Parts: sequence; structure tokens; C-alpha cells
Amino acid sequence: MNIPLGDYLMLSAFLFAIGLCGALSRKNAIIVLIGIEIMFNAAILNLIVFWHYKYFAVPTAYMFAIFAISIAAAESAVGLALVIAIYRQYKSVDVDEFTSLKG
Amino acid sequence: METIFWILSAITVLGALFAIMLRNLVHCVLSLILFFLGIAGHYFLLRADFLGAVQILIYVGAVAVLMLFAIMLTRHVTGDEGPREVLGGKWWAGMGTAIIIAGLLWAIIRKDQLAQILPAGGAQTSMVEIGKAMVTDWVVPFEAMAVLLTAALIGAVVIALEEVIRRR
Amino acid sequence: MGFIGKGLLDGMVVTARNFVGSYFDKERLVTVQYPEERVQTPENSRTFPFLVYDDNKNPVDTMRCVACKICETECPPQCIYIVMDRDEKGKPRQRPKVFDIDTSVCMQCQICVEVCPFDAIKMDNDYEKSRYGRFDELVEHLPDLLKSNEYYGRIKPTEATVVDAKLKAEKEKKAKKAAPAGAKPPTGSKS
Amino acid sequence: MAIPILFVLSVFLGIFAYTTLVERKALGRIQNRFGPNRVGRWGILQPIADGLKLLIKEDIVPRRADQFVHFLAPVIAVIPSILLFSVVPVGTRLVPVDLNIGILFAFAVSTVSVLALFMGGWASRNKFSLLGAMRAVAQVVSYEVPMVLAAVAVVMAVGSLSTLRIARAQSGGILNVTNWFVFRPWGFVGFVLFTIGAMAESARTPFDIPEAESEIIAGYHTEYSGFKFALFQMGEYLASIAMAGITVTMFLGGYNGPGSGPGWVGGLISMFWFFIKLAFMIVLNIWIRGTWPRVRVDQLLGFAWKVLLPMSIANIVAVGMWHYLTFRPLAWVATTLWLVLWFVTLSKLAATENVAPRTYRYAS
Repeated sequence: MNIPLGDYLMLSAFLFAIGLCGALSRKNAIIVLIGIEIMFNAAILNLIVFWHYKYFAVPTAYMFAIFAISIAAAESAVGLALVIAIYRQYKSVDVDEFTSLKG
Repeated sequence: METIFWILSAITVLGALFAIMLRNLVHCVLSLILFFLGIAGHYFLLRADFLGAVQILIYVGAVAVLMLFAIMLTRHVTGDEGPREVLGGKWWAGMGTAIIIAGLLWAIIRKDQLAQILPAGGAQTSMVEIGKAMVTDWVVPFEAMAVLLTAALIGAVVIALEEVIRRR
Repeated sequence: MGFIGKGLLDGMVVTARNFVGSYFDKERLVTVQYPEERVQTPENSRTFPFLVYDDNKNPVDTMRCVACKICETECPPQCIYIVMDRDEKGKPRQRPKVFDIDTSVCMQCQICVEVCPFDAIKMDNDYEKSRYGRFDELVEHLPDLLKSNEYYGRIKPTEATVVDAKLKAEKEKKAKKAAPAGAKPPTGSKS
Repeated sequence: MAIPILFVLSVFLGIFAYTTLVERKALGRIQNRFGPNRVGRWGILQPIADGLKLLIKEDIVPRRADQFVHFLAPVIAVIPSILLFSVVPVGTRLVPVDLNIGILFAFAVSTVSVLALFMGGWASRNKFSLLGAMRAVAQVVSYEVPMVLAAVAVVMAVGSLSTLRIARAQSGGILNVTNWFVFRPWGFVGFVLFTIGAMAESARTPFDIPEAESEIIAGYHTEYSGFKFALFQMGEYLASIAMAGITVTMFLGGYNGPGSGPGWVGGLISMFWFFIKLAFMIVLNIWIRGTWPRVRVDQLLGFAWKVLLPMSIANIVAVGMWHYLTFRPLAWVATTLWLVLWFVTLSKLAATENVAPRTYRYAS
């Protein structure tokens, strides 16, 4: 396969930026979670790209990726449960309105 | 191979862009699924078959479905944002940060020898190897993961069920 | 002996018995193959009215209806339309020229049958009345409505026997009454 | 490569068409009716007539529907079902694709089908469709867990995720039969669990609450007509046939049977055995559909989480015991006792409501 390693890294950098943009600029809590998932995936893709090109024989990066995916799944489950709980409290999923901790 | 790579990349980037830019929340999640599938395709292309299957199984089958469920439970079911502005007041901050980070990463990647073509790896890491690694070298992280997942499961249930318990 | 799922297995035995049995035991089959075989309707079932005639060779002249219009006036949804037949001189012949029944309006109440003094109109049990239109196709005209007394006897044997006996008795009585007065032909056959 | 794929596409689509006919005939006979018997002798051309009818039917899209997603849903419903066939080894000489992650691929692909149900139900903008979609998602996500865990038992016993390896591991024994996994204690339990899970996953009748006619019209495909509806049906049937194929491969010995072997003759015989077993699974599905009443939503989810899940975990432990107790009679006794113990405990726990035996006043 003759795809430059850099192309893959560019791709994942792009995806990371898109995810960051979504997480920072959207008001909706669920979209913020979506942005976080996109960033997670970009990072895992990076890991697998390096594994493929440099350390193919060792499953270390693979292990990391699997663990990262499981953590992401757990994170999104808890995050969405939080969104649902917050929605019950505020009747909104708008992150700008969750201001009761401001003091 | 390159064609597949570019097609998959286009799918992935477009999926990610639509996922954060569309007005309708359900559409957002659906294009997020497209993004996940694109990433899974990349994994298959990178000969990480197991990871690709796991990606589809966990992200498409569980995380995205969970998000759809959360949308159903929290908003008007059509998922429309309504007349309010989609982006927050400080959208330029997010956009700016993203552009700066993308630029920095681009500079780093172009600078180094990372841009050159590297030879691909040899034989495929087999499932058996992964399984063995998981219960020998990686047994502590594996167990920690098990504990984390259990804790997350219980935590999610407790957080989401709070209201019901109080009502009783 | 009961265990979880025993009821489910019992149910499967029952359905298996039905499955196999339906191939060997025709009694089990509850459906009929409609156009080829038909369900025998009960004798008193009724659909739409028809007009009875006596002689197969000459249906129009031997019909019992005399166009008295009692059924037309009595019909609750007013689905019957009758025009009396007249000869060239304008003298009424005692039979209808037009006898229409709008089957889309008819509610199958059998009141026309109850009020008819001549036992000329009876209820059919023919249920295959579907047509391709909603208006003209559903109006039954005189030629369609005429059916023989044998047909009536076939679809409603019990009722027909009573009616036939009654008509016969009336005819005899009339003949007896007419005999002293002279050889006057009985009503119903004038041509 | 090309021949097996063509084979899969043509043969399994044919099987799909005639499964609908066989199902209608069998359901009719179970209810003491004739099934379809008008188009051709014994209704043999009925599937073609149905297909033609659905093709030329008007395609109605609700005005308020989300047009794009509404269009996309039936397409997505079919794709994963067809992809599922790619890992089912049909004969010793006919394996579409031998992936080394075969079983995992099958599960990954089958999870995608739930999205089609959700998209169809959501895009229709109809409350019954939406209810059906929600039910479908809840059901498929719940039943996937015990199903995957039941498959894990087999994967543990074989030591590979490849369907071909799993099929090969069940060859040998007396008449090529006794090594089928269904003739092991854990295999039998796994077979039952997996069959239940597969039935729920493809929303077949005892678990068809996503499209329960008497409750929510037709669930997620209420607003579909014409060929889109046909695509939904096709996806559902193909998925259930493919799941039957995977069940056969994992528990019923795949293509193994008396006479199957690596040669041409053996290959043909092996295909014969595979299709016989596939037909058995399909008939079992139809039989169950004709017999059992639909479960309630809460019963459905409770059954998945409270009975199937613990049972499948116990089954995994049983495979471990089987693997380490090399003295076979002991392994038989130990695993059987273990599984029966769990079965009895779970059935005692599941039966929380003690309903008094029903007395009939008028019937005998």
C-alpha cells in the first residue's frame, strides 16, 4: 500500500479539528458529545496508522485502540445518561443554560 | 488502494462535517454513523480487521444508537433545533481553535519525514495473538477496563434512573 | 412435570398436529375454495328481492306482479320504482312496464315481501352482486329481477311450499267462485 | 471468489422468495386453512406474483416525512442482510469469503440493520412508526448481548472467529454427526440461546413487537408501500435466513454430515446437508411463529436481561469447564449439572408471580 503516512495523519488531524470545532461551537449537549466522539476516533485512527506503518508485528497499539474504544463507549454511555438527567432538571440540552454552578 | 483511501477519506470528512453542522439532531447522528463506517473502512484498509469489526459493533451498533435514544428521550422527536441559532454565541472561538490546531498539525506533518511513503507491515496480527496479549501482558489494563465498564454501566443506570426512584 | 417452557412445547405439539392433520382430515379445514365451492346459505338468509313468475316459457306474461305499487310505497329506503304497463289505448295491463330496484339503496328488510298481496316479490339469497360501477350498474331492471317459481322453490323450499299451497287454494276458491258466474278466464293470464 | 458470491446472491434470494411461500402455506395449515394455492399449482408462482404486484404498486411517501431518510431506510435494510451471507460456509468447496473475523463480522453487520428500522420509523413522522422504531432499537440492542455471548462459547471452544474453522471443528466423530456442537451440553444451551436471540434480532413473531400489528399497525414500516415495503420484508427475511445459516454453522455442524468431504462428491453432499439443516432452521422458525403468542414489551426486555444474559454467561463458564476437564464423562456430568442448576435457578427467579392454576368453569 503506497499511501503516505502523512496523508493518514492529515486526515486524522482534519477530523480532530472538525470534532473540536463541533465540541466548542455548538450549543447542544448531544452535539458536543458527537464532537468528542469524532476527536476520539481521529486519535484512535492515528494510533492504528502508526501501528500499521511502524509496529505491525507488536499488538501494543492494537491493545491501546481496543481499550480506547471501550473507554469511549463507557464515556458516551455516562455522558448521555448525564444529558438525560440534566434535561430532566432544566428541560433543555443547551449547554449555555447549565449555569447553576456559577455561584 | 489509493482510490479507496480517497473515497473513504471523503466519506469520513464529510460525515464528520455534517455531524457537527446539520440542524437536525437525528441527521447529525446519522452522518456521524457514516463517519464511523468510514473510519471502520480505514481500519479494514489498514489491515486491522478486528478493530474495524469492533468499530462497527460498538460505535454504530451501540454508541450511535444510544445517541439516537438520548435524542428521543430529551427532545421533540423530530430532532429539529427550532428557530434558534445553531451555533453558540462564541462560534468563532471554536472555529478559530480548530483552524489553528489543524494548521499546527499540518505544519508538523509536512515538516518531518512523516510525509514519506513507508513500507507496510508484514504478516497480519492474528486474533489469537491479540487474545493472548490481552490476558498476559495486558491483563491489568484489561481488568481495569472490566471494572471501568461495570462502573460506567452502574453509573449510567443510576444517573438516568434518579428521577424514577425519587418519584416512588 | 413442569419446567419453564413446557407450555410453549405443548403449544408446538398442538400446531404440529394441526399442520399434519389438515392434510389428511378434510373436516379440519375451515375455509372453502370459493369460486369452485360455495357455502350452503341458511334457508332464511336473504339478500335482495326478485319477482316470481310461474311459467318458464313465458316469464313476462306469467309474472305474479300486478304493478299495484304497494311495495313501492312501503319500501322504507324507497328503492323500488314501478311504472305500470299500458296497452295502446292507455288501458292498464296488470303488470309493470318498469320495475327497478336500486340495490345500493335496498336495505334487505323484506318489507316488500311482507306487504305483497300476490306473493309476487320474494327475497333472493344470491350474494354475488358485485358490479364494476356504483350507479347504473347497481340498479336491477325487470328482466334481471324475474325468476321462476322453481328457482324460488329451490332456494327456500319450506317457504315456497306454504306459498304454493296458499296460491293453489286461492286459485281453487276463485275457480269455484267463478264457475257459477260463467267461464271467465282467471286473472294473471290475459293476452 | 466470483462464483460463490453469484451463488449466494442467486440461491439465497431464491430461498428468500420461496420461504415466504412456504411460510404462508405452513401458517395456513397450522391454522387449518389452505395457504396461497391460486397462482400456479400449489401456489408455486405466488412469490413472483407478489414481487410483480409490489413492483407496480404506487410508492407513497408521506408529505411531512423526511424524504431522504425515508428513501434511504429500505436500502439500508437490505444491505447488511446480504452481507451476512458472505461468511456462511455453504459447502466444503463453497465458501463465499473466509474472513478470520467471520463471526464478529456477522454481528457487526447485523447491528447495522437496526439503523434501517430506526431510520424508517423516524423518517415517517408517524407516531406508530416511531413507537415501532423505538421498540426495534431497544429490542435489538438488548438481544444482541446474549446472542453474542452464546456465540462466544463456540468461539472459545474452537479458538477461532472464522466460520470455516468453526465448521471444520465439527467434522469427524461417528458419521460426521456426533461432533456437532449441539450435541454438547454447552452447545445445546448455546443453540437454544442463539436461536432465541436470532429470532429476536430479526424480529420474528414471538418477538415481533416492533411491527406488532394489533398494537402499532405495522410499526416502522407503516408508511411504506410498494417496493420499499418489499425491500423491508426482504431485509427481514434475508436476515433471518442468514442467521439460520450462521446458527447451522455454529451449532448444527455447518455442512458436516454423513458423506461430506473435501472432494467434489463430498462437496456436493456437504451442500446438501447444509441446505437440509437450513431448511430445518427455517421450518423451526415458521413453526414457532405459528405457535407462540407475541410477548409483551416489558417481558421481552426482562427476558433478555434476566434470563438469557445470565444463562449465556453460565454457558461460557461451562465451556471453560469442558475445556479443562479432559476426562470426558466427568466433563459431561459437571457441565450438565452446572447448566441445569442455572436453568432451574433462573426459571425459579423468573417466575416471580405465583399465578394460581386456572380453573375453567365451562370448558372441561
